[in-house]
Amino acid sequence: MRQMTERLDQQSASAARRRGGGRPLGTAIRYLIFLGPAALLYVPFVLKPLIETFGLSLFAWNGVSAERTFVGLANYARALGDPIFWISLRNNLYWVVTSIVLPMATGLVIAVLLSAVRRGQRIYAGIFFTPVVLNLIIVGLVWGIIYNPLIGPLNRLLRAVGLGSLAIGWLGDRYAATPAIMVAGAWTFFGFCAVIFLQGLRTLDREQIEAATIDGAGPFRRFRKIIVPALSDQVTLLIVMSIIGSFKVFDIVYVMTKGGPDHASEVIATYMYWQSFMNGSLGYGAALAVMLTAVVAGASLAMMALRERD
Amino acid sequence: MRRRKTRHTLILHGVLIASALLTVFPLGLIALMAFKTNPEIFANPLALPGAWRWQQIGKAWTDGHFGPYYLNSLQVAVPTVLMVVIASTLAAYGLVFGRLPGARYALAAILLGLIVPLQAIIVSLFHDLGDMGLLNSLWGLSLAQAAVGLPFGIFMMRSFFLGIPKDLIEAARLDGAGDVTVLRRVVLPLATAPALTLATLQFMYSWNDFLLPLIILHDPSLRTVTLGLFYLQGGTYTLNYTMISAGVLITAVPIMVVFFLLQRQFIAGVTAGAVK
Amino acid sequence: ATTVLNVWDQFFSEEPNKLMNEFVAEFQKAHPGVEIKRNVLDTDSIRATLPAALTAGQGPDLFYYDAGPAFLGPLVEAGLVADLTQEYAARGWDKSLVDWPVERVTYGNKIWGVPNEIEYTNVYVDLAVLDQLGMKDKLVADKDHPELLTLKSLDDFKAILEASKAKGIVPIAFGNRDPGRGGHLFSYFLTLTAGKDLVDKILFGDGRWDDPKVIDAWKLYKDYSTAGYYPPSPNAISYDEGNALFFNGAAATNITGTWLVGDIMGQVADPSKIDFFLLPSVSADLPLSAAAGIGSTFAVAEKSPNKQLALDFLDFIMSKDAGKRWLKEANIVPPIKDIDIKGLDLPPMMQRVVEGATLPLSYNLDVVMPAEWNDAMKTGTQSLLDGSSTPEDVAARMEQAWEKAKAEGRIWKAH
Amino acid sequence: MASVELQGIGKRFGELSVIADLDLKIDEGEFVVFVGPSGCGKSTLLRMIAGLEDVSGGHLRIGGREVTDLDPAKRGVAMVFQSYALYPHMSVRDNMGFALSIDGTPAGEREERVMAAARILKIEHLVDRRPVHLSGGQRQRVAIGRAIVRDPEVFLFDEPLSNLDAALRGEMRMELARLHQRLGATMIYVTHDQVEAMTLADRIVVLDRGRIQQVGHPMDIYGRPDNLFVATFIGSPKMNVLDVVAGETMGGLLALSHPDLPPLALAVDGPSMAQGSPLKLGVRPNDLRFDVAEGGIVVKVDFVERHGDQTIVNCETESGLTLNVAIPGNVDTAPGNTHRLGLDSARCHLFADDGRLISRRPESNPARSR
Amino acid sequence: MASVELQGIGKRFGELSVIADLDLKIDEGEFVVFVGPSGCGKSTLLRMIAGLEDVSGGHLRIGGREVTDLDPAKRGVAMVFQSYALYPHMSVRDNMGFALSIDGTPAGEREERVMAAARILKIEHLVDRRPVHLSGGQRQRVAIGRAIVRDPEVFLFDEPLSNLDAALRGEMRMELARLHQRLGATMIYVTHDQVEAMTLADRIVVLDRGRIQQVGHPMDIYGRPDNLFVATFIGSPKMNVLDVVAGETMGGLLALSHPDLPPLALAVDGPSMAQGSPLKLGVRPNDLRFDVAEGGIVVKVDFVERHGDQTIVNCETESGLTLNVAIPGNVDTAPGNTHRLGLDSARCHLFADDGRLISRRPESNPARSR
Ligand SMILES: Nc1ncnc2c1ncn2[C@@H]1O[C@H](COP(=O)(O)OP(=O)(O)OP(=O)(O)O)[C@@H](O)[C@H]1O
Ligand SMILES: Nc1ncnc2c1ncn2[C@@H]1O[C@H](COP(=O)(O)OP(=O)(O)OP(=O)(O)O)[C@@H](O)[C@H]1O
Ligand SMILES: [Mg+2]
Ligand SMILES: [Mg+2]
Repeated sequence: MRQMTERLDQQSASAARRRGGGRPLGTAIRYLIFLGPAALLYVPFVLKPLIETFGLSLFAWNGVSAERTFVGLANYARALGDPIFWISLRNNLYWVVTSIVLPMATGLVIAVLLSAVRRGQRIYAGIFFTPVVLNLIIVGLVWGIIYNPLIGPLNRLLRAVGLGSLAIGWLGDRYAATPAIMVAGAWTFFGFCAVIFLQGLRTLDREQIEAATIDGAGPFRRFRKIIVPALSDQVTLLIVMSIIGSFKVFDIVYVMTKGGPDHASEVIATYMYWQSFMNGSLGYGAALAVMLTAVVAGASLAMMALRERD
Repeated sequence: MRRRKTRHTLILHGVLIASALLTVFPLGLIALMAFKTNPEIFANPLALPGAWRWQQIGKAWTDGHFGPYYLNSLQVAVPTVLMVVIASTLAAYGLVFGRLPGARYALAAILLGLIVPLQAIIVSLFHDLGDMGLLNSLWGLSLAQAAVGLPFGIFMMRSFFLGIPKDLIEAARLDGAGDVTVLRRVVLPLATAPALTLATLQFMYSWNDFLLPLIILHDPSLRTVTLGLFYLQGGTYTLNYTMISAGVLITAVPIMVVFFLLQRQFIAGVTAGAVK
Repeated sequence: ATTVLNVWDQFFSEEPNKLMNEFVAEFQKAHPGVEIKRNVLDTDSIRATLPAALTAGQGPDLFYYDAGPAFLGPLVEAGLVADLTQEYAARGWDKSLVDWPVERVTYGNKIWGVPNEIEYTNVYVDLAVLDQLGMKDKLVADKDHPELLTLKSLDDFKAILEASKAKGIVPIAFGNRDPGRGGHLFSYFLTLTAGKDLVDKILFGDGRWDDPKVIDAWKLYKDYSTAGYYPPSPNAISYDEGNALFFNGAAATNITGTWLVGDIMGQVADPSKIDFFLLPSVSADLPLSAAAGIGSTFAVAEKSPNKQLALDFLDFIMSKDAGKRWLKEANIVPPIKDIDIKGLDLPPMMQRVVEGATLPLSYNLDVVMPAEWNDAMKTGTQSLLDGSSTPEDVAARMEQAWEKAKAEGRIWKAH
Repeated sequence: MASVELQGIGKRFGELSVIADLDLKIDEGEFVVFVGPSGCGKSTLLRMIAGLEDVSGGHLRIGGREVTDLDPAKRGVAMVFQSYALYPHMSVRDNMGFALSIDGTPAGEREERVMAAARILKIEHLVDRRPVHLSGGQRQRVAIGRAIVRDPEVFLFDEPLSNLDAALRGEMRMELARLHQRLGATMIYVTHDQVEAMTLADRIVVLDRGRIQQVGHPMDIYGRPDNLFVATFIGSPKMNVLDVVAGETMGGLLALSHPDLPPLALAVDGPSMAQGSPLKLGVRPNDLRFDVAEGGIVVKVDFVERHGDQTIVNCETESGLTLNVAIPGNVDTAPGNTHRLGLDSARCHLFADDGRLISRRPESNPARSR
Repeated sequence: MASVELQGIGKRFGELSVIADLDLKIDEGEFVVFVGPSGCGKSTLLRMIAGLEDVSGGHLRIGGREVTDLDPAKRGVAMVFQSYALYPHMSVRDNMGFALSIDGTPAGEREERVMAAARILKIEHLVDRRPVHLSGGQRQRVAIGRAIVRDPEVFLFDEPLSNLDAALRGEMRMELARLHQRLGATMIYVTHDQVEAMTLADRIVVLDRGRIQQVGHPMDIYGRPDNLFVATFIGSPKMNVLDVVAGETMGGLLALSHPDLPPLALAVDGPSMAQGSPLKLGVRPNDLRFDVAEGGIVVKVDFVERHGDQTIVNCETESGLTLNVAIPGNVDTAPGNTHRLGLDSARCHLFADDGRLISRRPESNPARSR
């Protein structure tokens, strides 16, 4: 192919003069036309900063002073000995697990229910999808109110049903804060999962379900043994998205707890932000950023590799 | 048998309606609060407002400067959407049909962008924007947002293009179509649905974006709606639930309207682009 | 051609914001061809953006930023802030401004900023609630400062808190989701247990943060929690929500700072029922005091092409006349000497604030301390509340952070 | 093994009546094939028997037991789907054992029965693979194996071979026939492939628009179609149909006239025909003799299709009527050549204008064998 | 109309050599069909001619002009794809006119040529529809129309009918043949359907693993296969193959022995055979005579497939050898019956152990026509 395109390049100059439509473009020109605009955006605004971030991670720098001290991998070593880094990483892992389980399970159930109704499917889907389109500030505010220990409906409800002992200060409790944020996070993601699953269910081979019916499988078993496995494409997609999203999670934590109390709900992105902007340790923040990127890349690649293998 | 089916349907709808209510409950709560007074909220956040105080929305609108902020948001979102849709489509076409040697590496570089957290590059990005004189400008914000949104756009359009049969492109080649013609007359007409979805998604992202505007825009007259909402809540030392709730409504309603209008294509596109 | 002067400040509350706008308008009128562009940011946002903006050469000419070694300090060291020492003499600020606030913006014998606001911690009290509790008579005038209210002893405070707790009213409206707020309480309690001298000794001498008196301050903070004087789960309540409790009559007292006066005037339905007092120290030999600071300071960018213009503007808003307006219109006490408040018709609470500013005030610590110390203190305020740390732990962590910062030279050295 | 009895079965989808009042009795161990054009209701009928579609009216009995409202799993039927409907995430072994694992058959017995079925189908070596790793024919075998394992009383097949290529289809066809011989189970089979219908069925049920057109032994259906629909639907190439006009009836012989045909008289049964009434004369391409010495129909070759083992000659009469002739082996001709086609009255089928067969007197009936 | 010449054509995909050093000359106006098992390289070859795949070695000439490195659009070829590859967003008219609109043909002329092609294919009434609103057969016609409009010198077809059902496939097959007669263009056609190959081709090219096995007229390929691969690949049901052992050669007659066969001697050509060397004897199912009175091969019927117009009897010899016999019409037999099969030595094919045809003396060659 390469050989051919090169030959075409030589011809294209004269061909270009002759007619408009059908001339093949040279490789360089094709690169320019197709990837040029993307590169114009991507290289200066994503790739270059990314490389600079890596460079930055090798320095100690407070973000303002003129000179930066080269420290090699010291920032990385520092992370390994930093308990908050480990708390953050652990929280990220919680996020990975929870956001795979919670919104996906809810979304799957909803999708299965939706696929069974004839009328109003789109309206329901629209409603379940609404939280997906809201920005995280709104989500933070709305759930801040729900979790509010003073006026929040959650604690009111708990007290009303006699579970007053469970009415805690959700976002201020070092154990409850992260789960509480995750529930809010799930609220913004389950609708997406539901829609993806619903689409998968639509293309599901109806005969497979019927075969299982004849084989004697009841609704529950059909769901567990046939439907869920049949959605494996959707499941892997959502898992990859959840993994990436869970490691990158920032806004929702930032607007709900800023990583508190006592760094208990910190995730790497918020901790990195805090180190870079509030604590003036930009080199360290950059090292955290690089490590985060590496972890996300590793996890996604592993997941995709698993998917390929199957 | 027939009767059993009707009962099934009823239960099904019951469950779905309950879940739907639960889903919108938080938003409903906020909507109610926008009409209440602060003491009413403290008394019982769940109760209906004593009166429907529409003027509170108006006050939030003017005090929060949402008028100009809407314009700013549009001024950012529209170019962002255009840039992302155009650049993603071209790039995805190039990657799938462009016979580009080494396209694998370009793709890998783009996928990297998909997994890099924005926070990871924001410090360097900020300095680079400064060097280019793009700080404190809506254009700068547009460019940054477009660049950040681009990897997903390329990924999504690429997934779609991968689903276009190769035969179709080859038929066009045999018909004498060059790259530009194939793109313009064969691929693009087919790509309108995913492109529309991408546009919607990108619009939402741009409209809802918080971190980039926060960092890039310094002049208050340049604030976007989301930033406006943030300053409405974070800007005072006292919590005015009424104002904030009204602000939430003001910010959320348009995006929800856009979503509901485009829902059909949008959801179809989300799934088409995603599962590949 | 117009000269644009970019100003970044943090006056987002309604009244100060309005006043700033008035100043801007008036200044522009007096200086044709000058346009002042304000950028009003909240604290976190300005911390996130200003340093980078200044380094990138995209920053403001004049900015209002936290004074303190963690904030203004690095900017000074990086040469991004203009040295104003000469200007103090030239413009007479050395005479017209109160000394201790200026000291807070002094690094290495050079002055880098112009403080704008004196703030200190105090206890707001809902008189209506106090009346209801039958505790109004606990408030007494201070013997040296008859204009100021205080209590006979901390036990009286406890009595008030107990009484309100018994009535089901929140004794102290306190939200510590933003942990800096607990830091204010700590700074205040430290003033009560240790006094300014000990703090000075730690900051500038050989004192230590694990001093028993520091631990006592933490114990006080913790005791109030154990006794149930704070609302349930303060870590879950934002500062704003805590204030809202107090504003809406759901709490008896609110320990915070004078910066809240403006909001009280604006938000509380009947502001006249709110008053404030200062807590007595634990031992009688310590004077009546509070933890004070200047919050943020104005500073001029070294790279600004319009330094003099910026200073002219500062001169304009720091004049005695302007000072009166800060007081009257924005409920802010400027560090300007000898403002004649008679005839200003200030509300009684504001008059007390001005009076209190003349006390021998101690430090509101978070703004004068390095970042890691702040982190140790702030996380300490949260972990003490949920019992995961003891006062001793927190004190030890603060000392550790302090020693590290000291070794790296990242502490405030005025002289 | 069980009989299947349909009595007055009807099916409506909303307003649309797809099947109306259909009666059919299938004996124990019989292999019955439903054929008919697309959309005629074959699948619907099969799915009603399986219980996947509820009946709108009538009664359904399997092995004498009323099953009209019974759960699909309890009817003792197994179904093989066109798409195979294998569970993609399970191994072949698990696919085949799924039904048993549901009804709680112990693992040991399950394994035994699965392997027994695998042996019958010669797929023992494949049991640990996933369906994606199987070829089309192997998948088909697994699908059948899944049915066998359940040891059902009735097997249902919905176009089970239509996704396979021609060669494999032929092979699987033979295997299915052997399987039926071996298991002796009742089998109901839907197809639109005639060869399958002809070669597999004990009886063929020809359906059109939800109605049974004819039920019978394949060779009877082929040789004695009850009406024009069945006549033209079964047989490939299609039966040639000529519009003829009834002449006089003399001595049981009805004279028929057609411009291109030499005079022709058929021995018909039943009431005599009104003279001049239009009739349809059907004759299969392989029942026309090619190149008769004299008489016959004079045609010009339009087109020749040589299949190697037989040759289809597409000819045209002078009046423009198209006739297909099928001749075994290879034939020396080319487009444009002229030939005479011989018409054997014994091999002709006569239909009334509305398509009903006009029955012929036995002696002159098209023979079932040559 | 143009000739197509392949000279030393090779194709590698990375390490994998798919086609090696292939020579073929296709004359102007010829209809050539490539057949062969899946994966043998048919599509690759076609796509190389089209220019969609570049050749790894060799030369390609169309109409005498070297096109090896020429742009697909400039080769004067048009291709019809298996998937039709219609532009879904264009009307039939625009689909067909797309190539013309690209090369700048004026709208008037474009419309004329599109409508002319539509008339040829009888789809004039469909020109304003979108492809989704067409049936499979109609889509196929549009795809062909799109090729016709371009008035190419060479038509290329890659399994164009494989997505259609059997009946439609037959119909389209006939239409393609007519089209070829009418346009007289060179056509190269890929299929794995034998009937298509046999009925359409002027010459068939049989490919296996990237090599040409035989090129020739369909009836020659059927009647005189060059090797065992071609012999068994072409013809359905498959040719029966028996392992025989060479005996003495006497007077040009080679004796062959097989336990189940009566003594047999074939007139062979060329050098004499080593006695005892293993050979393959091929005989087509329809070349075996059923029920000869005496002699012949004694077989027991295993299985009978009745297709109506012919009957395939699957039999077994005593030694367990399976033989298929195809008999026109219907035959009276049933599994278990015993018959004698007649073997006509003139209709036998003899192959060496490696599959090469052992040529026979002309007089005894299997005849091209009966
Ligand atoms: N769920 C349904 N709702 C409405 N109509 C239906 C439904 N299922 C089938 N039909 C209609 O019933 C008729 C018979 O359908 P069925 O699937 O039984 O045909 P078929 O004979 O199997 O055809 P094919 O050979 O194409 O599979 C068709 O007209 C079809 O459109
Ligand atoms: N792009 C490619 N890369 C690598 N191998 C290929 C490619 N295209 C085809 N092949 C291989 O080349 C061989 C010939 O493929 P080709 O498509 O020509 O077969 P075919 O004869 O058309 O088969 P079929 O009848 O299945 O269409 C196959 O083994 C195939 O796997
Ligand atoms: Mg069907
Ligand atoms: Mg192919």
